[in-house]
Amino acid sequence: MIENLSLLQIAIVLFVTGSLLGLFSRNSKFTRMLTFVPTMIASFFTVLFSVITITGKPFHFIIPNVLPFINFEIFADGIAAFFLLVISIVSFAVSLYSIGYMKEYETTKRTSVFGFLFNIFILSMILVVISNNSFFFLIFWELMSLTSFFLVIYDHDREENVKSGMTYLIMTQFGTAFILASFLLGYIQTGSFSFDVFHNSSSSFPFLTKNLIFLFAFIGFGTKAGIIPLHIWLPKAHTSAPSNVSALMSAVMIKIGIYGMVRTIFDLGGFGLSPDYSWWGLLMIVVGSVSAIIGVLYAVIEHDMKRALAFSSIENIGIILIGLGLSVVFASLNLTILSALALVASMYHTINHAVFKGLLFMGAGSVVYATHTRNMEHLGGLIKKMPWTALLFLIGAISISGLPPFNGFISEWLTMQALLSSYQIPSTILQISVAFASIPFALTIGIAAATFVKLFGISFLSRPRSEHIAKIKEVPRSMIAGMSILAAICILFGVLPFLGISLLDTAFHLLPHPASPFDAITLQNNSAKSFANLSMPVVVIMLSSMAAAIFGFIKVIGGKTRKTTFSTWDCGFGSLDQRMEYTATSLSQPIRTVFKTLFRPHNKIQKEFFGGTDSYLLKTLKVESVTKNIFEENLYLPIISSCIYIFDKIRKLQTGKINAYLLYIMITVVLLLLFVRLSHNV
Amino acid sequence: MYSIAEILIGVIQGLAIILLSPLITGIMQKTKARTQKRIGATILQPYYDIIKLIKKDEVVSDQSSWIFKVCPWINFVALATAAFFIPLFLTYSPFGLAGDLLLVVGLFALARFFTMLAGLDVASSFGGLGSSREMMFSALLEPALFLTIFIVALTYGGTNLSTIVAAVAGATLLPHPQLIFAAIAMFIIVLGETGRLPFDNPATHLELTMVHEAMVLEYSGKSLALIEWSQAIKLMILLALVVNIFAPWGISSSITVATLGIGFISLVAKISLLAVIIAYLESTIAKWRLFRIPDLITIAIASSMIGMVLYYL
Amino acid sequence: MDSVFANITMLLLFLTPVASAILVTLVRKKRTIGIITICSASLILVQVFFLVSRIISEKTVTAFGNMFYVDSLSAVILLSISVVGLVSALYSKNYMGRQYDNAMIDDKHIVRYYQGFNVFLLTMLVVPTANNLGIMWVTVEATTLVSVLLIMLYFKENSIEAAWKYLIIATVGLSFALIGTVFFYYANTNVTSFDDAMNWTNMVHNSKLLDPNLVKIAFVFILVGYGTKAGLAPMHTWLPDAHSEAPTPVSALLSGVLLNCGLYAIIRFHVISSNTIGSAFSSHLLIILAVISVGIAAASIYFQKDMKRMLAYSSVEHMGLISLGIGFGGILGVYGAMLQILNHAIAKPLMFFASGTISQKYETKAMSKIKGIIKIMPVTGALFLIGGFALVGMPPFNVFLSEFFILSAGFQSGQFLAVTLVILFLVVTFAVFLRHLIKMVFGNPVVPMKKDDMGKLAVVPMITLGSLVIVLGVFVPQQLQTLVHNAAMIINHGGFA
Amino acid sequence: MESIQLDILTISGSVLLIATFGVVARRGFMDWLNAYRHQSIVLAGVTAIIGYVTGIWEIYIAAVLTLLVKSIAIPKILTYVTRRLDIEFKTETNPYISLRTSIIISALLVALSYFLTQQIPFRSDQVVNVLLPVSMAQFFIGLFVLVNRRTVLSQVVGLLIIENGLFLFTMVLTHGVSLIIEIGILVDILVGIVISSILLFRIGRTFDSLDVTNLANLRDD
Repeated sequence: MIENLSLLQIAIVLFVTGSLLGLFSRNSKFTRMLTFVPTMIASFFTVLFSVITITGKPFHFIIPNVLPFINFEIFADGIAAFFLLVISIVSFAVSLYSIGYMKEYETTKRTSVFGFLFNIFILSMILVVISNNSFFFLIFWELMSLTSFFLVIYDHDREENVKSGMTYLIMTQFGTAFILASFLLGYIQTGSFSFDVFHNSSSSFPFLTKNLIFLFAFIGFGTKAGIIPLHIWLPKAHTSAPSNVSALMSAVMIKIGIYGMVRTIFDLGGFGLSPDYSWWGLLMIVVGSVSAIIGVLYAVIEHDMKRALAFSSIENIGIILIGLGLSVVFASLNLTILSALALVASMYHTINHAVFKGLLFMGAGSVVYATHTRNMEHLGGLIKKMPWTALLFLIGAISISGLPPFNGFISEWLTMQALLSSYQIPSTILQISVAFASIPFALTIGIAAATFVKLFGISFLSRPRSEHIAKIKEVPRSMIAGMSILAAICILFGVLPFLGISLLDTAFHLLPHPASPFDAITLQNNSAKSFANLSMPVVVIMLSSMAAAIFGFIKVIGGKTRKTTFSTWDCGFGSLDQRMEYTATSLSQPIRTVFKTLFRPHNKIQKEFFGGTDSYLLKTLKVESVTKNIFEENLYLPIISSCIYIFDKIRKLQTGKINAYLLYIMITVVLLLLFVRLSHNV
Repeated sequence: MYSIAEILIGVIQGLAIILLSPLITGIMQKTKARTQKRIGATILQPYYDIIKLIKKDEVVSDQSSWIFKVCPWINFVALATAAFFIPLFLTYSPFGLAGDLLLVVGLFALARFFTMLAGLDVASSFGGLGSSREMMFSALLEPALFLTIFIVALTYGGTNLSTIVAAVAGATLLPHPQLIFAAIAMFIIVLGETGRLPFDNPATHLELTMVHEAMVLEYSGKSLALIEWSQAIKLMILLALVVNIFAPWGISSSITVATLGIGFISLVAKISLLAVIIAYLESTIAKWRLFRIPDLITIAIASSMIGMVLYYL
Repeated sequence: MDSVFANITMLLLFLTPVASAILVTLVRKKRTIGIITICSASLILVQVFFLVSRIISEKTVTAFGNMFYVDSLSAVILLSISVVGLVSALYSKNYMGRQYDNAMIDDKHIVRYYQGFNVFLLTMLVVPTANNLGIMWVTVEATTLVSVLLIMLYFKENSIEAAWKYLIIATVGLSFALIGTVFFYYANTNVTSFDDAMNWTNMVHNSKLLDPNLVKIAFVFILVGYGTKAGLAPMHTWLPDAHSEAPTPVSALLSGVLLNCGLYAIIRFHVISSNTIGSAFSSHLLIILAVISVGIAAASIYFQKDMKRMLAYSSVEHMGLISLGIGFGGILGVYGAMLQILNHAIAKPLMFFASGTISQKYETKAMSKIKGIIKIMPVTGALFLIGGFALVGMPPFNVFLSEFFILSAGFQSGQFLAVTLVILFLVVTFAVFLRHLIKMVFGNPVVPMKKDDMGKLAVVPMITLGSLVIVLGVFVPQQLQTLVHNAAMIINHGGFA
Repeated sequence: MESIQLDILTISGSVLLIATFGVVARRGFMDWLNAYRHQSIVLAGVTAIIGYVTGIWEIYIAAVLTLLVKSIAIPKILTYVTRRLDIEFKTETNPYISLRTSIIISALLVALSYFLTQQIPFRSDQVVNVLLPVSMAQFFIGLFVLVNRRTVLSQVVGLLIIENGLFLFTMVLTHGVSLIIEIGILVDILVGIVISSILLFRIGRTFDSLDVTNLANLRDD
């Protein structure tokens, strides 16, 4: 307990140190070291803290009456500690990465401000997770939003960055309003701002209140998590932010939205409610499915690397939500084991997504660092110039596509199994509704793989698509190191899933967990037969022995052969060049066509002729394929324009004529007097 | 736990798929030749091809990277490993403890992932074209396959292949109408997954129609051999799955020489029959236009959905 | 505190600005009069601190018989007046000096400005200390007159227009307030002697006996009357004009303090009316006007072109929020409202100062022409942002704390419609306000400019306020907690804590 | 109270109202000022009567002050300030609502005042009963004049009427007990008029017109 507190204190002090050192050091070579090394150490201490908390007792700490009516309370149980672990692992890797990455900005910007915000951002995320009081939760929550907002617009010379920052800030505030409403509903039931009190007395809340609290929390936290249709800030913000910030935001910050939901559900006793509450889970499954499928569909047509990754984050949040929703549904129907399975699936995916999305954003950052562009149409052939980045990015891509033997596969496998287990649900309607979630889920996994084929294939493989790529270099070692940490975890959590699962079982106090690495993850069906098994270590051994066998076989049969290098088959037309390559847009064209209802693609064609307009000789032909963002156009724009319409009507009140102003006063007073006079009962 | 004999049979089953798979391809090629009024090569021709290719020198594109080089190996390793999870003539496989049907699908996807990357790696527009189309197919086929698995798993209590096949062997199809729809879907998926007509023409090298061939156009020598072989394995795995899930007649559920023998023979017969049917079908229809293919896959998905509803009702 | 001592204290408090005004008139030297005013303002601050510490320990102080009466509620207002007074005086030195250098005003007007400034402070100091409601009305009216003179200091077209509108509307409004006051007085004369019937303490004492119908009518007049002065919609129309056209330090005083004086008067009568007819009547009226204010402010900010005008609308919003807190009632709501008074009095002047400096640097108040502040004036820009975020209720800044309390109180009081609307409006305000703010602060300046924060004296008051904004967001000192708590108790428990 | 006093009060009340209507019904500034002057004289008289009725000597002071300030000082100031103004600035040529309708509305406002004040329970105080509605009516009509008129001068007059109504109202209800306050109010009014005269002067100079509709630069639409 005591050493725990001091670990946390050390971490907090280090974060603050890092931020201040950053702020007050001049723009020198050491700034990056001074800012990010304390962050790394602090993150390391936080890892220790969370591991100790997960394995040991919950951690509780109060400073009373900092503010009127409000105590400063910290509480870290397994759940919080688990999320803390996610945060700190990723922030460790990202800070290491940032040491190299921030060199990019050194010539144009004050990196010291960046370091300050960066540290405060991570610190606020940590404090959000362990706050045990709605007021301080909101404080840190908004501090997190605020610092991340500033980080998003760090490169504010470009107007579109500022714009996306604004969208982010407004949406996040929209979410906060709902969170606030949810907390305050809890407050009127309990008369306290402390989560402990919520937790302990939630069972006596009225039905309606409970549902409203959940709904508001879901909308509020969902906005942060980027559920559709509240996601519009996410692609914009993640694209505009420096890549290390995008990594943190996408890997960690949106998970805090998930944390908020988990926490709310736990506090409302959501994993043990009556079937009346199963609509919570259904809602989450529906929203999750929609987010997953639409997110990934937008990701696959995107040719901006970071935007594609951002949309993929929406998709993964959707998958996490499907798992979480299933867990709630199962729990409400008293299927405890299945509920635990689904919860593990969802939380496993949470940590997995944190790891590989962090890795991928850092990879994208490395690409930007080296090439100064995010547009895949200008990239290509990077694997030869940046072999390490390419390898690490590939690991991330495979993991996120849910392919064995990496970590993404495990969590998607678990989620799929949870979906399959829906046959145990006693109600048919519920069964079918849950089971139908498997369709978008399956579609999502399929398209996700395609997305990352495209991302990796177009950016790293084949021929460079623009000239200046020829001169690029591999990124600095600290960046490679930062990415390697997460890549290692991707492999580790894929090959040895028992690590992650036992971590989750301990953190969430679930059923006993596999003891040794070779024990399979086993699920049993109704008749106690094996429903499904998965033992990744065995699979990996099989894969490697198969590899050895076939290698030997080929060597033995084939003997010694020669390898000749020659140019790619060009159908005899002469040398190929980069203009003949497949582009990112053309690669996804079939998918775009298949899902044209969603994308509404249309091609803009600009022709230029030799000698006037109606000549036959084409000089240039430019085809641009434009897709629409249906949410922005059909949901947000109408809302905004109707708001502006109302504003326009209201500003007419301020006519500038004093007569009108006096008239308002006169009308007000007469109305109020008449009201009093008429309501007067003699 | 399983006995040594069982483990041995498990290994044999896996090896059987790997080794017999070129034969199935050969049978199909022969059937196609016959229906086209040609004599055609011997059904052992794929074996000759593979061995010949392995011995040949390789030409590698100067644009390619290591992705291009490892792709055939990964393809083979993933698909060959997948083969070990499939119960072939015994209703269960001891490897069922390590992985299930979803893992098999995952390994397929891994292989395909790398194939698509390899297609992009060589910087020709053929490769890109192939990958692009394959992206669309895989994106749509994957859910169809998952849904079919879903129905099967629901019907027979799990995604563990051994459980499924064991349950299938002991049951009749009649009480499970959903399986008929699953079978329809599965058949379409097999065609799509293995790149058969009307999805893709394995025999063509016309740029307009190629899908899989376009991706692997640059391969030669032992890389090509591995690619061809792993394609054959994939076909065999899928056929074996169809046969064992939807027509389990004759499969052995105990380890006796007699039952195993019957199981083996009936399996080979059934798979060959299926292969002949597919090949015959291929000869009678033309390749569909690319954007009509999603309609076909939609039929598969719809069929699985009907099956799923039927299961719950 | 014995009465002689109390008399002296109060007398000194009022004499300080008077003396300063006289000195300014006598000295007439541009540089010296600024310093004189700063000295007097700091002296006032010290005295107020002293008085407040007495209030914390003794709850109330009365002086000159019953004419002056200071309790915790008055102390909160006094605190805001003196703090804003001092920082405005500090800022004036730099700001007016620069205006002089830019030939915006001449020596004569600077003297007039400082005279006005001191008298303005005096009138505002009397408002919360007066026990006699008639005197309170007279001084509130006096603040109008003085501030009209300050607003029309430049004699530009716009400032004359603003001053005219302000004068007419505020005078008309205050005549309503007088009617209300007299009604209250009349109701009170029915139950007590004529002599101290005008005193608030007496009125509260008798409040249970007053005639309910009379009190209802009277409160309507009070609400509309002092509401005009406090900038509650739909009587707020003068406010954007006056606040945007006044010299910046005066804008800060008008927005940060003078509006509070108006609200203070309403609160005093609210207490009486709650005692007489229960709090529902006045609370509901307050809530209605408050919601309209917040809504109109939210809608109006979107189309603003002038920086200070936008800030003025934000004042309308905040006055709405404060009244909302009072209206929602409960310990949390009233506490939140009291805290909001202080928080707004800190954040709003910060914004006005920053905008003043910025418009001097960019030589315009038009927001469309201001870009990239953070590059040209890093310190001012950062403080401008902090103030802006505080004003829209972003944690961890101080306004959030009070808004949190107010909204909690709304939930607790069960006024769900009002609370939902207000939350909606707050989100809208957040969006539209920050949209303007961020466009100004970030990006690249339209014309290249030298990097310059316009002198230490301009920055010091802002940094003071900025650090208060941050500190009060997460930590409220114990004394302040006690004071605000006592003030809230006064409102909640019928006048006497 | 003797009935004769009451009669006088009633009559004065109607005179006050008539004077108020005089402002509503006329177009010229000097007419308004005259009406105002007469009204103020009557007001001072009423004040004196109240003083006599209640027997409180301070009220006489208030009456004298009213006479001095309202019927002499303020008209003088305003005449002085406006002496050089063109005649078109001094006439209200184009109010929002025509004079005839204005009169009707003013009559309605009088009715409204009576309606509103009915509710108030008064001690059997005839002075209040008679004069309170009058003062309220004056107040509302003054406000109406402010709302309706376009020239700066008529707004000043509107303000003056309001002040008169207010004065009467205060006098009636408080019986002038707090002399300090009365004086404070008077001083406030006086200063207010002075300031508005300065402003008036400035507006004339800056805008070349006394039409308040020109004062509409500061607006949002």
